[in-house]
Amino acid sequence: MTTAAMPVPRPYLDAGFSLWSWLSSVDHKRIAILYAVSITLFFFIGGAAATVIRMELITPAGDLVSAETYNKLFTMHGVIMVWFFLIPSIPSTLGNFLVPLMIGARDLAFPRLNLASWYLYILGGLFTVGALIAGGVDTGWTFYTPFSTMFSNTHVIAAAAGVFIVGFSSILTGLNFIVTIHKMRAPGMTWFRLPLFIWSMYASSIIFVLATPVLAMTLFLIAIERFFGVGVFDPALGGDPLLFQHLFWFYSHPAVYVMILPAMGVASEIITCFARKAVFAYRSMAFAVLAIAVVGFLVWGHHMFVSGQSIYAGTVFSILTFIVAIPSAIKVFNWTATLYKGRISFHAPMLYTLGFIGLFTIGGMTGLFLASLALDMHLHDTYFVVAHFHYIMVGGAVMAFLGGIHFWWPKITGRMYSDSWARFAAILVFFGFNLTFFPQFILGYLGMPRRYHEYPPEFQVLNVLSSAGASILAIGYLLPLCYLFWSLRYGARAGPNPWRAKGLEWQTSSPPPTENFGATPVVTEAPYAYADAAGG
Amino acid sequence: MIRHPVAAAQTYVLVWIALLVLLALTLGSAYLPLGWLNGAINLAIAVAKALLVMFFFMHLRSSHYVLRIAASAGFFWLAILIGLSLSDFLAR
Amino acid sequence: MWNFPLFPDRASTLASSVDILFFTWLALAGVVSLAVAVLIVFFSIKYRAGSAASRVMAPQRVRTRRNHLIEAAWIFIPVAVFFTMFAWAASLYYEHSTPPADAMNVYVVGKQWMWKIEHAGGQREIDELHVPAGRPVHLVMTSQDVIHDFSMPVFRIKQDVLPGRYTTLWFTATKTGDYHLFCSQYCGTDHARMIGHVVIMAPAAFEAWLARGNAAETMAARGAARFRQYGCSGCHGADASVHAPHLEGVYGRPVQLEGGGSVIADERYLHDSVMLPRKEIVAGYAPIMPSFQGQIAEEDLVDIVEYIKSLKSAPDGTVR
Amino acid sequence: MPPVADAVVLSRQFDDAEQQRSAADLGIWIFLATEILFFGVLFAAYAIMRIRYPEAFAVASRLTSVSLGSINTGVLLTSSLTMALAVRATKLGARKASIALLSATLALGIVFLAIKGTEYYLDYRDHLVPALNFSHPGPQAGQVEIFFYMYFFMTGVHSLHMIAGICLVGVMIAMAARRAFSTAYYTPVELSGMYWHLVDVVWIFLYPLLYLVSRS
Repeated sequence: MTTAAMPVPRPYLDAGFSLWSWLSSVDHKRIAILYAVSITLFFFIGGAAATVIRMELITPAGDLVSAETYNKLFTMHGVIMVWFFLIPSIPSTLGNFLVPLMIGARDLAFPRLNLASWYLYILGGLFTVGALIAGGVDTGWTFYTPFSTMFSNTHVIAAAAGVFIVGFSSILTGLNFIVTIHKMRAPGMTWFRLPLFIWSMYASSIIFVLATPVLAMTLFLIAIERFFGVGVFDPALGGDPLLFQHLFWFYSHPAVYVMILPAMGVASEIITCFARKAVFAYRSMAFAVLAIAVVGFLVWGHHMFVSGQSIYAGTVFSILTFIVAIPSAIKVFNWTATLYKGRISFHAPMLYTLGFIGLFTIGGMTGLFLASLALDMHLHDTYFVVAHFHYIMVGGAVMAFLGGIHFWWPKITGRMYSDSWARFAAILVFFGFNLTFFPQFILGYLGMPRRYHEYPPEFQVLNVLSSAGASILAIGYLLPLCYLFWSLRYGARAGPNPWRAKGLEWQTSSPPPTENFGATPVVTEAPYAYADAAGG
Repeated sequence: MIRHPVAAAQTYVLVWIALLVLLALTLGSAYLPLGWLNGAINLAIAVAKALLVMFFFMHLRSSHYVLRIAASAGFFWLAILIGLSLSDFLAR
Repeated sequence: MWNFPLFPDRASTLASSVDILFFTWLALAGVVSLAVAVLIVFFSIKYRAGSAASRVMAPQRVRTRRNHLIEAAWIFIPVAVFFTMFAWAASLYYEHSTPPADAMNVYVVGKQWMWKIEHAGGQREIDELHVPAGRPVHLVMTSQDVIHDFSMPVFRIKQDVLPGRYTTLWFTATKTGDYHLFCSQYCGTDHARMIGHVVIMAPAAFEAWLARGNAAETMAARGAARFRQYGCSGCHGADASVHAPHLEGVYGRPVQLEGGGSVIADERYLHDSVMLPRKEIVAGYAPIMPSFQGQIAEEDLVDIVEYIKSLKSAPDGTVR
Repeated sequence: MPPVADAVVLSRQFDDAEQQRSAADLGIWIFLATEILFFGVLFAAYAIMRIRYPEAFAVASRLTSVSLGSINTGVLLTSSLTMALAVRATKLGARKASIALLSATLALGIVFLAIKGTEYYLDYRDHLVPALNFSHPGPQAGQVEIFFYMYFFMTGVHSLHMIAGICLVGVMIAMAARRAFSTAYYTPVELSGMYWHLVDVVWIFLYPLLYLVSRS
């Protein structure tokens, strides 16, 4: 498939050891590490907020923190998890690391822009953390008007500025990926030889560049309206709060697909590797991610069925939402079919991925409950919605992110971690997750609204179950931190291809040299040419 | 080396003249009492001017189709934003 | 502690329809999820590395006819199911968007952080909604400040309550009792305390409740006073010299608009005509009415709307 | 074409100059697509508000200075011409012509901003600046204020883009003066030109929407 490995060149990790050698590096692999460290930090800040929220909800009375604090906690949990962890998670770490490696390029098309993206991310993070330290924000991550413009007394503008800035980080990353995938593919790497992970990065990048500017300008409008007291979102000024919701969800619904599409890409890579068999129906998998990215732009109004939106618009958005579910369903069926007649082994990445499929299926199916107009009248803004999107974002995106980290960890660091600990963590996360969020479906159907600091006492048992699950989940998330760090020093040397996987990234040394490949690889075959399974 | 042929200077000047003519047309037509047609004419002329700028000054005329797709994507998605939002505001 | 609910009470005609829809989805989702889970487990065991199961004829990248059929099946079967479910849910939703003509009106004004409710007879309550069983109730709702949401899980309905606009809900209660009322749209510090009760009473008990209520005067009577207080009567009154539309009997009738078209003069129209008088101008009248946005409290405006509704048309049945 | 004697600055990630240049072309178009959606939010908000308050928008639009707005449109269209010619001159290696044309573009850009500033001053004098000194007689004041809010927001964001464009052109002049470009390497000028033209395209739509709503 490619030229034979050269004498092992110097790994990218050894290209410099000073802090500055990292902060000034334009190597996509080092920037990926910068992102990995920063998003992990933000994940644990957001997780800390979630911990306090779940502790508060153990009792029906609002006795642990005040209502103001609680509102600020769920706002910071949402803002940080959405913009500073989930959206950048897979694209900025695994994507940054793997896109050039998988297509056989030396780097992204615009390496300095890539570094600038990271600095923008950090700058946005500083604004947001600054808003947190200065006293917090209590609007919810959705910044609904006129509450955010006229009624909240918290640091809305600073938080909005942070999100505005981090938006440009996303835009530049997406731009970089699109150009790289178009222009930097190795000879022979045709569009239909691209790994599905690359397809998912491409689809996510489309969303990054076309949706994020809308959010940026909308937040700008919020800031101006709040600061000057004139605007188009406040009915008291003659504006319309639903206009804000349209603009916000035009971005924020596709943003959900930015979280799940990369996860689908990761799952496809891992399943095919550990089933030792090509992905079932490769082309329809590739078209499915593109279809999700495009149709995903047409469904935002399903967040507004009970908002006072016209019922006709609601109908249109409802049917479009059913349509966007079809490519997702196809992907689930195709993953399952990929297992058929494979030679399946169950290393930690595979366990995470199988968990991902299950949880994503539940998350996706419950999304259809919510897309049904009459049912959404009951379920909207209840814990059913909270459970649904956590199944997608945490059960889906975070499971796949962890699976991907475990899968490519030997490539990124050159070391193997303890597979038994990792499998234990995967199982722990799966059970902890379900215990946390499944009771919330029931709470939602019972009618418990989201963002409630206190609640009627008959909901307590289910909330206690959920909080208990959250503590298991927390351990499940802390474990990988321990054994992965441990592996950096004590792990066995991985070698170039510990999983005997296909794909260009496995053909170079682990960790790869700064230039990725000794010589530009030439691709001559379709992806996932796993030969083991065929022929019995 | 240069893939894009360099257009003649006259082409640019002609396009510029066309743009100024369209500007005069849109300004003039705005003073005719045509009702809703005024707005439609204004928008049509604006689209024509934008196409002239993009096809000639920005070389879309001789660009690879991928660039044309990228250029139209922005407008297409803007149409989605405005169109589907109006499906609410006009039907309320 | 252990007799906690797993399923909500049901107290309206709509609630059972929504529950049937929910259980249908639950069955569909259960079948699909279970099928995926069973297949994954089955394949995982049968085709684990090192197992002796045959791998002959594995669909290995060869784009066979059989694969196409399988793919087509799992595209078109979900499509058919989805469209059916969409149509079912949408028709239920439409049914729910059109209140019956004989519904009794109750007005709801949300403000941080309480619900103010006013009955046509003038009875006011806070964070409680008393309704009779067996009679359609039409809620006309608006907010004094931010967006709230009037949520009654027992009826399986909710609706955002917007400032500057009326939104509506309707239901027919079927079972007496005391149920939750929530604000479902995050509205600030005490969002979680913007809760209350929906009290469903037998019709006779409800009449008794109305009778011993705190109503000094009906909403219409209160509205008549407001009508004068805000100066509306100066132009719209019977002996006004200004050329303004007369309001007797206007409610529920179509109004011809300037520039063509007509609109039914419902609560929304009356509200918007006060707040945004230039939005829909009655044909033949100059657009000279000032906006009362920010001048008039929503609580007062619902009284005025109810007063206008109470104005009967002239004896010849026409709108003057 | 003269033979390519000048060295192309080839970044390490690219195989050849052609790949580098086509990557830049695609990159700038994607960036411009994001700019279209960035402004697009304002166009969407404008459309919805105009449908909601047609009379107020007509009244308010008549309060803008149509003469200054039209002149400014002409200025900006002309600056696009000089920019396009500047890119052409750079591609042909005509350094002096390119510097002259870039300078003309820069000057026209500054003229545009000066005229825009004059308009802002006139608006201020006429008490048309929302949040600062807005006052309008009659019952439609609030809705007229919404128009002027959109007017200042849209032209303001556009002017910020003009300022960025002027800075870019200034850098291009300096680079050209340092002989940074050649017939083989002119990507920075080309990209600055693309940006300039897009800012022009945005104005082409702003002009009728803000100045010509109801002149008849």
